[in-house]
Amino acid sequence: MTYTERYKGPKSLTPKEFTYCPGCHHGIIHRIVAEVIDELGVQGKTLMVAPVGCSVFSYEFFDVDGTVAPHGRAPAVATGMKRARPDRIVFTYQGDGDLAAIGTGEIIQAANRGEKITTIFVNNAIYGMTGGQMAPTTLVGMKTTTTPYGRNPANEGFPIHVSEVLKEITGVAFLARTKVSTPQDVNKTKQLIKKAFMAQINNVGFGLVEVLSTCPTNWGLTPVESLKWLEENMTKEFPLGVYVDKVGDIK
Amino acid sequence: MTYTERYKGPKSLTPKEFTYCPGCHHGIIHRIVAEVIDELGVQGKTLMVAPVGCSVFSYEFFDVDGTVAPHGRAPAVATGMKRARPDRIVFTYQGDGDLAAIGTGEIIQAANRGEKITTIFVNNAIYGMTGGQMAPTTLVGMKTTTTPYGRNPANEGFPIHVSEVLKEITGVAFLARTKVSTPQDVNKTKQLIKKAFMAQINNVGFGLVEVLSTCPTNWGLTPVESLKWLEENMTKEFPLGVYVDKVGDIK
Amino acid sequence: MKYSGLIAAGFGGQGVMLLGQLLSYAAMLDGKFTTWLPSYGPEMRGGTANCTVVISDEYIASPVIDAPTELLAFNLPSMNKFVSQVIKGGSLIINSSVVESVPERKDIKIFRIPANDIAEKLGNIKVQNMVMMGAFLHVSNIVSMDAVQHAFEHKLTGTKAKLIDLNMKAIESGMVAAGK
Amino acid sequence: MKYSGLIAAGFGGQGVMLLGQLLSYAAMLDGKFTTWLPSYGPEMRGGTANCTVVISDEYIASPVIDAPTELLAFNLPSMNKFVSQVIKGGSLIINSSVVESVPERKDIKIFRIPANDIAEKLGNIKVQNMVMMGAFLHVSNIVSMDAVQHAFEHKLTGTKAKLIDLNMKAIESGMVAAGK
Amino acid sequence: MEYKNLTIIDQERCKGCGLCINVCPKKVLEFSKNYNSKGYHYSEVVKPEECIGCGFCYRMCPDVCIVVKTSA
Amino acid sequence: MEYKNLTIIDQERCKGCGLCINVCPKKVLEFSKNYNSKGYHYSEVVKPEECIGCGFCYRMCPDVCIVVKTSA
Amino acid sequence: MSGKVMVKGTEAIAEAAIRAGCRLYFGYPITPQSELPEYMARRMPEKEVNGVFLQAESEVAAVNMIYGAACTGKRSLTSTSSPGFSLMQESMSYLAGAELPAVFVNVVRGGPGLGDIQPAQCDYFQATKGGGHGDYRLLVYGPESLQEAVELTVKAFDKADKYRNPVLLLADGLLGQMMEPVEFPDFSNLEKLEKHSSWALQGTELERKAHKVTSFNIDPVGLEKMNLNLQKKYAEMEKNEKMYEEYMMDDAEVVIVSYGTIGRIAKSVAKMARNKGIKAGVFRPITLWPFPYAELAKWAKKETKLFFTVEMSAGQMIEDVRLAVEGRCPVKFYGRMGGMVPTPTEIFDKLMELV
Amino acid sequence: MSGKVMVKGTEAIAEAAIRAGCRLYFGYPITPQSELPEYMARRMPEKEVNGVFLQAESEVAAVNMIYGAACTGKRSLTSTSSPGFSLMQESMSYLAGAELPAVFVNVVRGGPGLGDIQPAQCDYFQATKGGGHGDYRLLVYGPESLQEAVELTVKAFDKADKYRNPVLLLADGLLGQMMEPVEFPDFSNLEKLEKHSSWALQGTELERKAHKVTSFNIDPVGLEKMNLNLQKKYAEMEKNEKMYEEYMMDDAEVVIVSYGTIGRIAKSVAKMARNKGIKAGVFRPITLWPFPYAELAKWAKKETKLFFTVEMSAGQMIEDVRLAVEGRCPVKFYGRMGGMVPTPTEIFDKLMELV
Ligand SMILES: Cc1ncc(C[n+]2csc(CCOP(=O)(O)OP(=O)(O)O)c2C)c(N)n1
Ligand SMILES: Cc1ncc(C[n+]2csc(CCOP(=O)(O)OP(=O)(O)O)c2C)c(N)n1
Ligand code: SF4
Ligand code: SF4
Ligand code: SF4
Ligand code: SF4
Ligand code: SF4
Ligand code: SF4
Ligand SMILES: [Mg+2]
Ligand SMILES: [Mg+2]
Repeated sequence: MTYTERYKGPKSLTPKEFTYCPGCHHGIIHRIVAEVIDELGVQGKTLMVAPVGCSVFSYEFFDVDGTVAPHGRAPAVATGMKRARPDRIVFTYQGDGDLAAIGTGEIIQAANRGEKITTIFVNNAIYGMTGGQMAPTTLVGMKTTTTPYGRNPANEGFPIHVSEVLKEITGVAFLARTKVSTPQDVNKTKQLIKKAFMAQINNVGFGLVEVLSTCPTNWGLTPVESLKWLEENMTKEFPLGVYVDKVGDIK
Repeated sequence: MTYTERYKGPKSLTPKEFTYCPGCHHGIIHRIVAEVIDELGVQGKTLMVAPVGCSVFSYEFFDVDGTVAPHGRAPAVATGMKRARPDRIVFTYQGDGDLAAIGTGEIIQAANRGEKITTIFVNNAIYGMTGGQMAPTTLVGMKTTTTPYGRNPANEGFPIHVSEVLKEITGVAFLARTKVSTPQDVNKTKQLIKKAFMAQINNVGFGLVEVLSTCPTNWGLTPVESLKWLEENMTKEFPLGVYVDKVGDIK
Repeated sequence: MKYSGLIAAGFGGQGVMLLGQLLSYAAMLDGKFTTWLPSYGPEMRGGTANCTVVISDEYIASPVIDAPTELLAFNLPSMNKFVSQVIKGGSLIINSSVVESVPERKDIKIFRIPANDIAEKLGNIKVQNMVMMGAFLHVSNIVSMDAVQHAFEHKLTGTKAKLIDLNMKAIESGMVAAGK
Repeated sequence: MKYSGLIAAGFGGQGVMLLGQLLSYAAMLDGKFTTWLPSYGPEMRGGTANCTVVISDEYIASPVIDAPTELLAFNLPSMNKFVSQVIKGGSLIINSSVVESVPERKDIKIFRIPANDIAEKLGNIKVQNMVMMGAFLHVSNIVSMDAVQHAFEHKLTGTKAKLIDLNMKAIESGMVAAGK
Repeated sequence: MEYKNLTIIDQERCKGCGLCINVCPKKVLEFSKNYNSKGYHYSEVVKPEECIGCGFCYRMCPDVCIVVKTSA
Repeated sequence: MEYKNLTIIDQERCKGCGLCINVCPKKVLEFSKNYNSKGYHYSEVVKPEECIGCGFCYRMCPDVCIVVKTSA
Repeated sequence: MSGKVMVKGTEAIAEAAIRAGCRLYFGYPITPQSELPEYMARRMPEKEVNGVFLQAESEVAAVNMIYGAACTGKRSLTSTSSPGFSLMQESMSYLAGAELPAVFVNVVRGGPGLGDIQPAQCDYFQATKGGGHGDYRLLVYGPESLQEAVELTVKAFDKADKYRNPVLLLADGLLGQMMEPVEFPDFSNLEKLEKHSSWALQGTELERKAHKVTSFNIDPVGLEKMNLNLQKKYAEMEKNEKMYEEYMMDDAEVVIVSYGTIGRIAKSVAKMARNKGIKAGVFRPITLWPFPYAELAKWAKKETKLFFTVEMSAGQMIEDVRLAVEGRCPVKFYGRMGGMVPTPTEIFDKLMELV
Repeated sequence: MSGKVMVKGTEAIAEAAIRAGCRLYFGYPITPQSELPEYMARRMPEKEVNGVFLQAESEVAAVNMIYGAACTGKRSLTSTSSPGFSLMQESMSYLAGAELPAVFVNVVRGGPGLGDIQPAQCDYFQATKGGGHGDYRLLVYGPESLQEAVELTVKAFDKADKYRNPVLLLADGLLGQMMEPVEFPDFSNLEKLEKHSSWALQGTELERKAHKVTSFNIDPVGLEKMNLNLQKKYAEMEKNEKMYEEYMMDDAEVVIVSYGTIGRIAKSVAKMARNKGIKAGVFRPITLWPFPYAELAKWAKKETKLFFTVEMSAGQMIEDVRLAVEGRCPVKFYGRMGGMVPTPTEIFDKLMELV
C-alpha cells in the first residue's frame, strides 16, 4: 500500500525540539502559525519577533529570520522592521505578561497606528517563564507565586480583557479571541490567524489573535486537567469571538 | 450697599499666576478642580501629582502637597502614594501626550487595578509644552510640527479614544468625557470631576475625567477661535458623555 | 582681522532672534565665519529672549561670549543685564522707542534709535527689528548691504518676496538713524 | 578544623537541591558555618541541577568550590562532569541504581549506593536522595544525627510530620549501605 | 454710583484672552486700550450697570482674574 | 500487516503530555510503559487498526511529534 | 539554639527590609530575584507585618510607585535584575534629583541585553557612575554574605532616610540564590519611623504650607543651586559612609581587590596564595559608591607588588582601583563574563601567573 | 558662493543623516532637540528623500523601532535629550548585545531628573561607561561645531555599519540650538548601502538559512563567548577609532581638556591665557569612547604644570583624564551645572587662580 502524508509538521518550523513543558499550548500555537505561513507561501519573506517569556525561544523554532525584542517591546520592534521593509510579513508572538503588562503601551499604540503587522497573543493567565507569578490576566481568586492567597480584586484589580480594549481602536483590522483546546478549536484558530496575516498582506491594518492557553507547570495541573480548567474558567472570563474583522472573506 | 462675593477663586489654588498662554483651558480646569477640592473639604489631605507637559507647573498652582512625576508615570506615582497613605486623596493631572502616549501603560494598569485615585485628563490634541507636535489624539488632517502635511492615518493612525478604551476596564468606577467651552460646560465638568473624586472617597475605584481642551498657541488660533474649533472638530471625534458611573448620586 | 560679537536682547516677540539669524546668514553670504546662538529665558513663553551673533574673518573659537563688541537692547531689563559686559570702545544700540533711560558708561558709544517710531512711519511696526539691524550695520560695518539683500532674497520667497523692499527700507532707515 | 565541601549533582527532580538544603540546615543546627549554593543548568526545565554545600567550623570564605571533598553523583553526566575535581583522598558517592559505571580514579574513596532500590524497599522511591544523604553523613561524619532529626522536625510540620520517620529510616539505610 | 452686581478684574493678572468678553451675555466687558505690565490689553468693565452677576465671565476666565459680587 | 491509516509518533521527541491520547476518538494511542531518553513515558500506537486518520492527535500534539499517513 | 535561620539571599534581604520598617514593596518579577517579591507577597499581608505588596506592571511603573511612596516619607523597597534596573534609570535620576529616600536591590545577571540568568557583576558602572542622566549618586552597597546583606539592608534604609537619597544594594545572582544561616535584627519601632518627615507629602491638614517635592527647576540658576546642594550632600556621604574590609592585609604584598561574592571567594584565594608563601591579602570595598579611594591608595606603596582586581565582568571596578592607585603599582585584572563564576583555583592560577 | 548653508545644529545633524543614507527616523519629542524630529517630519516625505519619519509613543518605543529597523540592516536614527536617553538604556544594552548598527543623538540638558532645558554635559558617564546593564560600549562622538557634527554624523553611520554597533552623538543644547554655516556632503549611494548585509533580517527568500539576531544566550558558556567577541570588537575600536584635537599644544604647559562646545570655548580661553603669557593649549577628545588615554597621557610630562578639565557637569570626564594622567601632574576641575554655560572669561579667571 502507498501512503500519503495527511498530517505532517509544517516547513516553517525548524526541526529543533521545543523547550516547552509537556502539554504546553505554546507548541500547538507555534505549529499552526507555521502552517499558516506555509499555506500563505510567505516563509521566505517573513520576519518574526519573539518576546521575553517562555516563547523567547520561538525565534529558534520558526524557520524564518527572527529576533528577540526586549520584554514587552515586540510591537515597536516589529514596527521598525515593517517600516523599513513594508514588503515583508512581520509578526510578533507574545505572552500575557509581555503584551498585557509591561508592553501595554506598545501594543495599544502599534494597534492605534494600524501597523501592518500581526500579533499572536498567548494568554495563559500567568507568567510562565519566571515561575508562575500573577499576570494581568490572572483570574480572580487564582493562586500564583505573587498572589499566594489568591488574586484579590481589591488589591490587584480584575483580569484585563485585551481584546475588548483593543476593539476600541480604529487601526485594528482583525481581532479575535480563541483557544486550542480541541482539534476543532485548533482548526478554527488557524483560520483566524490566517485572517490576521491577511489583514497585513492586504494592507488593511493591524491584526491580533488572542489564544487562551494552558500552563500546566505553573497551574499545577496535568496537561489534560489544564484543558478542562481552561474550558471551565478562562472561557467564562474571556469570551471567545471575532471582535473586529475588516478583512472580509478569504479563500 | 453691601456686596457678597458670588464668584471668587477657590482656596485650593495658590495666588501664583498661571504660566499658561492666554486663553488656555488648563487654567479653567485648574480652577474647577480646586473648587471641587474646596467643596469636598479635602484640601488638607489631598496629594497631587503633576505630569510633564504644560501643566508640569500645576504642582505650584494647587495649594496642596504635590510632586512632578516623570513623563507619563503620574498614575504609578499616585499608586505609590495612595498605597502608602490610603487615607489621603490623591489625584493626577495629565495631558494627552503624557497620558495617551508615553503613559499608556501606566494609566491602563492603574485603572485596571482599580486604584483609588482620580485623574484629570486634559486632551488638547497636541503636545503643548514641547511646541506643538502630534499627540495620539491629534485629529486626522491636523497640521502639527511633526505632521507638517497633516495627520495621515496611513502613516500615523487615527486619534486614540481614551475614554472608549478605558470603559472596557473593570476597575474603573467613574469615567466621563466633557469640555469647558461654555459656562454651562464648566459647571457640568465640575460635577463630573466631583464624582470622580467621590469614586475615590467612597472607595469604589478609579475615576477619570477627560476634558477636551484648547491650545490656542499651537493650534495657531486666538482663544475665541479655538473654542469654535474645539466645538466643530473635537466634539465630533470625541463624543462627550459619562462612560462609566459606579458612584451613583451624590449630594 | 574683522570681528564682531554682538548680543541682541529683548522680549520674546520683538524679532530679536530673527534679526540675529538674518545677520548671521548675511555674514555667511559675505564669506565670513559666523555663529548664532539663542538663549531663551526660563519662562516657557513671553519672557526675555536674546541671541549672540559672532562674525569673524577667522574660525570662531567660542560662540559664547561675555564681552560683546555690540549690544542691541530692545528693552530695559535687557539693557541693564548686558550693558556692563560691552567691551571698552564697544557700542550700545538702544531701541529708544521702548527704552527711555541711558546707562552711565562713558567708555562705549551709545546709539539711541527710535526703532518703533521709524518702523511705524514705514507702515509696519514689526520691522523695528530691521531698523535696529540697520543701525548695527552702520556701526559695525562688518556685513555688506549686498549680502543683506541676498539674505532677504533667500529667506523671503513666494508671496513673502514683496516684503523685501519694506525690510531693506527699514534697514536703510536704521543706518541713517545711527549715522545721525 | 572540620571542613566538608560537597557537590551533589543530578537531574532536576531527583531531590538534589533539597538534600543540600537539609544538610546545610542540619549543619546550622549543629552550630557550624555552612553555605548552600544552587546551580541550575541553562535549560529552563528538566536538565541538570547541582548544588554546593560547605560545612565548616570556621567562617566560610568561598561558597564556590572547585575541589569538593565529597561528590554525590545522582546520574552519569553529573559524575563525569565533577569527578575529576574531587580532592585526593576525597569521596565519591554514586547512586548505583542509576549509574552503572565507576570512574578510573584510585586516589579517592568510592561508595556505590543503590539508593533507588533501597528507597523502593522503604516504600517510597522519592527518598532515594535521603539514602544518599545518609551515605554522605556516614562518610563525612560532619553533622550529627540529632541535628538531622531536628532539621526534619523544622521542615516537615503539620500533615507532613508523619514523613519524618520514613526520611530518617532512609538516612539510616544510607549510612548502613555506605558502611558496608 | 452703586450697581447691583460688581465684576472685578485683576488687570495685572489678566492675559487679555477675551474669553470673558466673548461670553458675557450683557456685553459688560471690553478689551482695554491700555497694556498691562505683561504687555496684554486686559479686560475691563465698560458697562457695569448691565452686569447681571451671572458669573459666566468668572467661569470662563482661565487665569482666575475675576471676582463677581452681588448685593442681592 | 497493512493498515488504512498510519499514525507515526516520534517517540524521542514526545514529552508524554497525553494530549494525543486524550483526544483520539478511537483510543488508538496509549502511554508506553517505557521511558524515552528525556525520561518521559511516550505515547505509542496500541490499536493501529482502529485509526481513522482524523489527525486529531496531530492537531493537539504540542511538540510536533506526530505524522498521520493514509492510503486513501 | 541560636536565633539563626537558614534562608535564601533574596529572602534574607526581604525579611531584613521588613525588620527595618519597610511596609511597601513594589516590583516586577525577573529572574534571578523573583523569590524576593514572592517572599514579600506572602509576608506583607501577614498580621504581624501588615504591609503592602503590589506587583507593578513593569519596572518603570515599579520605580514610580516607589517614587510615590517615598514622597510620603515611608520606607519602601523594590528589587529587580539587570534589564529591569536599566529600565528604572530615568526615574532613578528623578528620585535622586527630588532627594527621595528608597532602597533598591539589583541582583545582577549576565548581560548585555537579555543575556542569561546567571550571576554577574557587570552592572558596576551603571550602579556607581549613574546609569541615568545628570550628576547624581546613589549610595551603593555590595554585600559578600547573607548576614552582611541583612545588615546592609537595614543600614540602607537608615542612610536613605538620613540623606534623603536612594540607596542600592548591588548583589549578584550568587548571593541572591545561596542559603546560609543568618540572624535577623528585631523589628524597628514603626511609630518612631512614622514621625512626620519635615519635607514629606502627607497632606497639609491646613496646618502648614504645602510641601513640594520635585527634581524640576526650569531656571538654570535654581537648578545649579539644587545641584550644588546635591554635590554637598554627596561630599558628606563620601566623608562619612565609606565601608570596606581588609583581610590579611597587614603584611600583604599582593592586594586582591574584589567586591561582593567575588570578594568573599578572594579570601579563599588569598589563603591559597599564603599557603604558597605569597603574602596576599584582600581589600574588599563594601560601599561601591562612595568608593574607598584613599583607603585603597594607602596600600599603593613600594612594598606592594601587585593590585589584582577580580570581577565577574570585563573590568569595571578596576577603573576605580586605578584611580586610587594612580600608576604607583601595577594593577592587573581577571574577569569572567556572561554569568560564568570564577572558582578559587582558577583565580589562584591566574594570580600565580602574574607574580 | 560656496555650498554653505546656515542651519541649526539639530537640523544639521538631521540633514547629514539623510545624506549618509538614513531613511528611517523614529523618535519622541523632547526639548531641546525637537527641531530634529520636526525637520525629519518635513524632509523624509520629500520625493528626493522618500524616507520614513515616525513619531513613536515614547523613547522606549523609539529605541525599539530603531532596534527593528536596524535588524533589517538599514540605516536609522533616533534623537532625544537626557531623560529620554535614560529611558532607552535597557534597549541600548540589547542593541549592543545583538550587535545592531544604529545612530543615536543625545542633546544633553540640565539634570538630574526633569531638571531644565538648558545645555549641559552631565550625561558623559551614561554615554561612555554604559548607562545600561552589562559589559558593552557605544562609540561616542562629541562634536564642537556644526560642521564637525555633520562630518561625525556621516562617520557615525559608517562606523555603526562597520562594527555593527550603536554609535552615539553626544551633543549639548548649545550645539543643538546654535546656527552656523555648514557644508553638507553629497547624498550617499543608497544602492551601494542597500546591498544585503550578510547578517540582517530581510527574509530568507528560501535561499539561505534563517538569520537570527539576538542578545540572548541562556547558556553562560555561550554568553561568555558572545562577550569575548564583543570585547574583541571594542578593543579593535579602541585601536582604530580614537579621535581628538590638539590646539596650540606644541609648547603647552597648561592643558585644558574639554569636549564638545566647551572644548571650543576652551580655545578662546587658551588664546586669552597666551595673551597673558601663559602657555596654554587645548586637548579636545572627539571620541569620548574610546577615550584617547594614551594620546592625552603623552602630555603628562615634567613640563606640564596643570591639566585643567572644564565641563558642564559636576566632573565626569575628569575621571578619564585622571586615568590618563595617573597622578603624574596635577589635574584640576572647573564645572558649571544645571544648564549654566561658563563663559570664556569665567573659565580664564578660574585658570588664572590655578596657575
Ligand atoms: C525588563 C524585564 N523585566 C522582567 C523580565 C523577566 N521576565 C521574563 S519573562 C516574563 C513574563 C513572562 O510571562 P508571559 O509574557 O505571560 O509569557 P509566558 O512565559 O507565560 O508564555 C518576565 C516578567 C525580563 N526579562 N525583562
Ligand atoms: C521622557 C521624556 N520624554 C519627553 C519629554 C518632553 N516632553 C515634555 S512635555 C511633553 C508632551 C506634552 O504634551 P501633553 O502631555 O499633551 O501636555 P500639554 O503640554 O499639551 O498640556 C513632552 C513630549 C520629557 N520631558 N520626558
Ligand atoms: S512554564 Fe507554562 S507556559 Fe512556560 S513552557 Fe511551561 S507550561 Fe508552557
Ligand atoms: S502651549 Fe497650549 S496647552 Fe500649553 S499653555 Fe500654551 S495654550 Fe496651553
Ligand atoms: S457676571 Fe455675567 S453679566 Fe456680569 S460681567 Fe460677568 S459675564 Fe457679564
Ligand atoms: S478671561 Fe480672564 S484672562 Fe481672559 S481677558 Fe478675561 S479677565 Fe483677562
Ligand atoms: S489520526 Fe485520529 S484516530 Fe488515528 S491515532 Fe490520531 S487521533 Fe486517533
Ligand atoms: S501529544 Fe505529542 S508530546 Fe504529547 S504525548 Fe502525544 S505525541 Fe507525545
Ligand atoms: Mg503568560
Ligand atoms: Mg496636550
